[in-house]
Amino acid sequence: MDHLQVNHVYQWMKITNDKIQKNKEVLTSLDQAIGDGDHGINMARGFQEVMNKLDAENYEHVADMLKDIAMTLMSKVGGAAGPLYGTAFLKMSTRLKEQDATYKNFSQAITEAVNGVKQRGKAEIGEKTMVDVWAAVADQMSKESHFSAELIVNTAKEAMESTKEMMATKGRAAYLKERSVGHMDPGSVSSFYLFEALAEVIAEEG
Amino acid sequence: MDHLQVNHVYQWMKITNDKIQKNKEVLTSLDQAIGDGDHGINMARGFQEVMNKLDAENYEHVADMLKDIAMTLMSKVGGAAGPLYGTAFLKMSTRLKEQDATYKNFSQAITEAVNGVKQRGKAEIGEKTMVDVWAAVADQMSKESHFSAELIVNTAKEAMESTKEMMATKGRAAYLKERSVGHMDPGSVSSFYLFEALAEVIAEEG
Amino acid sequence: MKKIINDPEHAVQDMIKGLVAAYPQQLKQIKGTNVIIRKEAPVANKVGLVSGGGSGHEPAHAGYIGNGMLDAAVVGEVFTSPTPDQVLEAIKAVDSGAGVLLIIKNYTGDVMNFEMAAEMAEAEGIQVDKVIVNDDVAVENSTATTGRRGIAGTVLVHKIAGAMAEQGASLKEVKDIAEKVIAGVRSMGVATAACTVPAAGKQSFELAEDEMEIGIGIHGEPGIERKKLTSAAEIAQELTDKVLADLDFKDSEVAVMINGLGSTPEMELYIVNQTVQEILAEHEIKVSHTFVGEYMTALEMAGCSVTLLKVDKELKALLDAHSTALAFKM
Amino acid sequence: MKKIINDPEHAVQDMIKGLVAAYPQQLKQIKGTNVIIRKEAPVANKVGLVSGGGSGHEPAHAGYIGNGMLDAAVVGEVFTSPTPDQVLEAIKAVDSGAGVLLIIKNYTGDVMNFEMAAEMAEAEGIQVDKVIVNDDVAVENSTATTGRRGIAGTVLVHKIAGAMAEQGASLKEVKDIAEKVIAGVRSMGVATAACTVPAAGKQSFELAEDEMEIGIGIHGEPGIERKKLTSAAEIAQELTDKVLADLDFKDSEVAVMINGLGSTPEMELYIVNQTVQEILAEHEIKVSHTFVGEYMTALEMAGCSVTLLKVDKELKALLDAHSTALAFKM
Ligand SMILES: Nc1ncnc2c1ncn2[C@@H]1O[C@H](COP(=O)(O)OP(=O)(O)O)[C@@H](O)[C@H]1O
Ligand SMILES: Nc1ncnc2c1ncn2[C@@H]1O[C@H](COP(=O)(O)OP(=O)(O)O)[C@@H](O)[C@H]1O
Ligand SMILES: [Mg+2]
Ligand SMILES: [Mg+2]
Ligand SMILES: [Mg+2]
Ligand SMILES: [Mg+2]
Repeated sequence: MDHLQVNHVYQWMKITNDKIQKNKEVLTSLDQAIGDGDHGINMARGFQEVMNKLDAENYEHVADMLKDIAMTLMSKVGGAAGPLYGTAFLKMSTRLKEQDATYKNFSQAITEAVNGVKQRGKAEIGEKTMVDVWAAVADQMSKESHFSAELIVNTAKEAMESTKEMMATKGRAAYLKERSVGHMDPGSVSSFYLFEALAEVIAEEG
Repeated sequence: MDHLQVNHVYQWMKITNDKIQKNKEVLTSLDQAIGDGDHGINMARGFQEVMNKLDAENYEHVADMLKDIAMTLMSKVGGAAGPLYGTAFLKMSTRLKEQDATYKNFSQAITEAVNGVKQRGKAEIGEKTMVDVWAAVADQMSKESHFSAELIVNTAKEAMESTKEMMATKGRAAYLKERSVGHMDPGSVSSFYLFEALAEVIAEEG
Repeated sequence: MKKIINDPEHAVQDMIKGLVAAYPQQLKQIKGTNVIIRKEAPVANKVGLVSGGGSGHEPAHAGYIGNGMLDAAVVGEVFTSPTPDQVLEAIKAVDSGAGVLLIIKNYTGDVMNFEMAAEMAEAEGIQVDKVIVNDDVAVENSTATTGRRGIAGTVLVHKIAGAMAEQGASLKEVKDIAEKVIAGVRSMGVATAACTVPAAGKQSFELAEDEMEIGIGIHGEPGIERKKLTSAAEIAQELTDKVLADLDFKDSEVAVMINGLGSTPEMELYIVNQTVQEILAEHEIKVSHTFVGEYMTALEMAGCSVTLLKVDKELKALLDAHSTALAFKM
Repeated sequence: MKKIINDPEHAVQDMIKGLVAAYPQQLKQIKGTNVIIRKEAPVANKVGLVSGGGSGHEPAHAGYIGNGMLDAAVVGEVFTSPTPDQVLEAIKAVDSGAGVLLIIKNYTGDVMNFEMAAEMAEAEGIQVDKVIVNDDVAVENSTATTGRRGIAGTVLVHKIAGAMAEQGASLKEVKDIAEKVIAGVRSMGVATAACTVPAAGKQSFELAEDEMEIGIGIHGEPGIERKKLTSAAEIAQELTDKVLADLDFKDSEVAVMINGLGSTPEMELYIVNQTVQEILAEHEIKVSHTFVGEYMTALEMAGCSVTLLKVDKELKALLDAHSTALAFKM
């Protein structure tokens, strides 16, 4: 695969949604441990709405699709995850506006997404948030020159798992301080599903 | 024993109180099954206050003692049991006013108590209330001519147990209708303790 | 049992202290009693209104003391009617000479204790009358039995009789309006979890994870039927149907009260209200007032009750009248 | 999970319908949104006040809509901040041209969503400002972290800013008074039992029969310390001490709020209040107002919070000002 097309993004979202619906309870339990227990519910609602939107529309450009995904997440997820995921996709859309989603462009779009999320959430790497997964993937992708399913999924997985031993200083888990250690960050886990889904699309295309 | 004296009544109340304190939870559970679960608490509070009162005063006449017992129960028990037990003792006191508590007088006092309770609670025999125990004892006593521990305790016990298969039509248990069947009436059980205590006083005296 | 209390034996007294400490401008405790009265009682030339009963129903009954509602609340032990001497203290404290009305819920204990107090007060030359509230359609009203219980509908009796008394009505007039409310008010409740009386230390009854108790009272006593838990809409339908079947509300206007029993979130009460309003609309019954909240609780019992009151112009005006009662400000 | 609901997915929408059906004279839902506004909004020449957040905190926030308090409440999913488009609808609906103040509780989600809405509203030419309430002393306020959370103290911000706005103050004045309240208000809570988010279907956390969670939030998130359950007096002492340690209340007058989290009976809240008042008296801190009840809940969580607000003449008068809000009538 040398660039992401509309049908790839559609598949990406479809697989992500499937994973999130299937793991709704996992995300909820993780958020109950260190947050307020709504992350699974919020993400499941939001990505279902994304699929409803994508199924109802026809897209020519990846950027348009990403923008609708962003707006849907922004207006349907709520909580902390809504604006953050929304911002991520909005930044990707902006970067890919009137561009093909070549590896380079897409990789830069992910980097833009990370910057957007960091800015919106005022969080840095190592604070036990979804930033940890997104930043790791962005960093890894920026070092490569072609889509690699394996690299993406491994990087995301490792980053997700690394949040387990971190102490949260941002988001709701921050109130728990030391007690947040020992549980993976729910937003990092949902972000992992997203990148795992991306990797599956890439793998499928070969 | 040919008549009840002040020290007998004191012992009667003391043993009753001991039994009630010991069986507070039994009464509470019975009242939870078909009422609101406070009978044990109410009776335990009331009879403790009776003992406090009796220990603080000196009595020459049984009637004065019974009156103080009545007033204490009336002002400390509350609920349905308070006015009913209070009325019972008040009627006994009135009947024994300026009289010795000979068997005959005492037996008539119990009958007066039953009438008072029936009137106050507008209840008849067979409605699954304490009336069932009091009326059975009064009836039995009126047929005899001397104090018999055994007869009193057996009559009270049988009457108490008979309430198990009755359907309540008075008091809180009446709301349960058929569902009240199968549980003994709490007020009948506390009344049984009272008569059991009386029997013990009689037996002790020989 | 998990309670934020000190000693179960003193829970009621601690509560009273904390209550009066919170609202010293409005409430006063009669020293040495469990009677709470309106700060300015007795109010000159006004009929005094006394209610009360066991505690554990908060905000009932002290929350209804205020200008336009009650003058005194007699607080018994948890779920236990207060004793006659306490009720008598309340009567004496609120009587301005215009007489006193006792608002009693129909339970053997309450009726007996309040009636004995009334007799004592009359012996002291105070004019006393009483009304007995029996709005609970879950239990039958037959002469052979104790009759229906008084539950949440009692609050509407407080409100309307209180407004009438505040306007300077006579004891007879206040009693008559209270009787009018009692004649037109019906309620029915459901519980999804029981409560624990502090001194008892264990739950009044047990419900399985998928069960509810229909026709529940407000003292942790069992209801009339145990069933599988259904949806809010089905519950609302069942309760409302029972209420509508008991009295002819056809073509009348009604006031609605959705009362939470203790631990049911307000969210759920509003969800129930949604269906109740739909049902009333279907029956072409116009709603003049709706009150959703915790008005007559049973400690931390979970569940709710639905109350309907037939209202006319007179009752609507009295419902709307000014009230400073903590739990029923209008 | 035992809930009186229909479908967990529609619980919030059902609630809103039931709420607006109950109080149609006072409240209005903006069609197609989860925004509830004051019936007469926008009020001419008045600064509009918008609050909100996740639902499950009832009576917050719609219960604070009314003359003298809020103009709009934006209702999110249970414990989930509402989205920017919803907040924007609220801003637009209440702006009379005098500007709009957003009252936000300090949670990442709320702050982000409300701020995004503010940016959008400004882009549409509406004057918008915001305050962020962070009264919970259980969590630290440091620049490296998210800072303290907003809990029950928020209600006092609504009340005082609402009274100020009703008097015709400018957006800056309303914001300044809100900031003054925020600077002087501190809270701390405890839970004895967790709650269950309807769509999650299981309890947020589990506490043993003899445990409590100190420093609890209002979203079923765990607190800061798990302990053996103590007496009401000890709990009151612990919470009040923490609040007093965080801010200098010495020689000031304070308003007190004892807030129930959902299923704790009012009886227990008053018992807690008793000790809180004693502690304040010991510290020679005079109490101007006390509010005991359910003001900011977490569904059926059991527990309570203690809030103290430093008040002066200005704040006392604003606290006393008329309010028609359902859950804060004055
Ligand atoms: N300031 C932040 N920056 C980046 N990510 C954050 C921030 N705060 C929270 N998150 C992410 O959001 C997730 C929680 O999302 P969610 O549960 O949906 O929202 P809420 O915390 O409002 O309930 C966290 O697990 C974390 O990954
Ligand atoms: N009308 C009545 N007549 C006679 N006894 C009654 C009547 N009502 C109740 N009782 C007795 O009182 C007992 C209940 O007492 P208690 O639990 O203390 O009062 P309450 O029912 O008010 O909670 C019943 O078990 C019954 O024996
Ligand atoms: Mg969350
Ligand atoms: Mg009882
Ligand atoms: Mg009782
Ligand atoms: Mg949340």
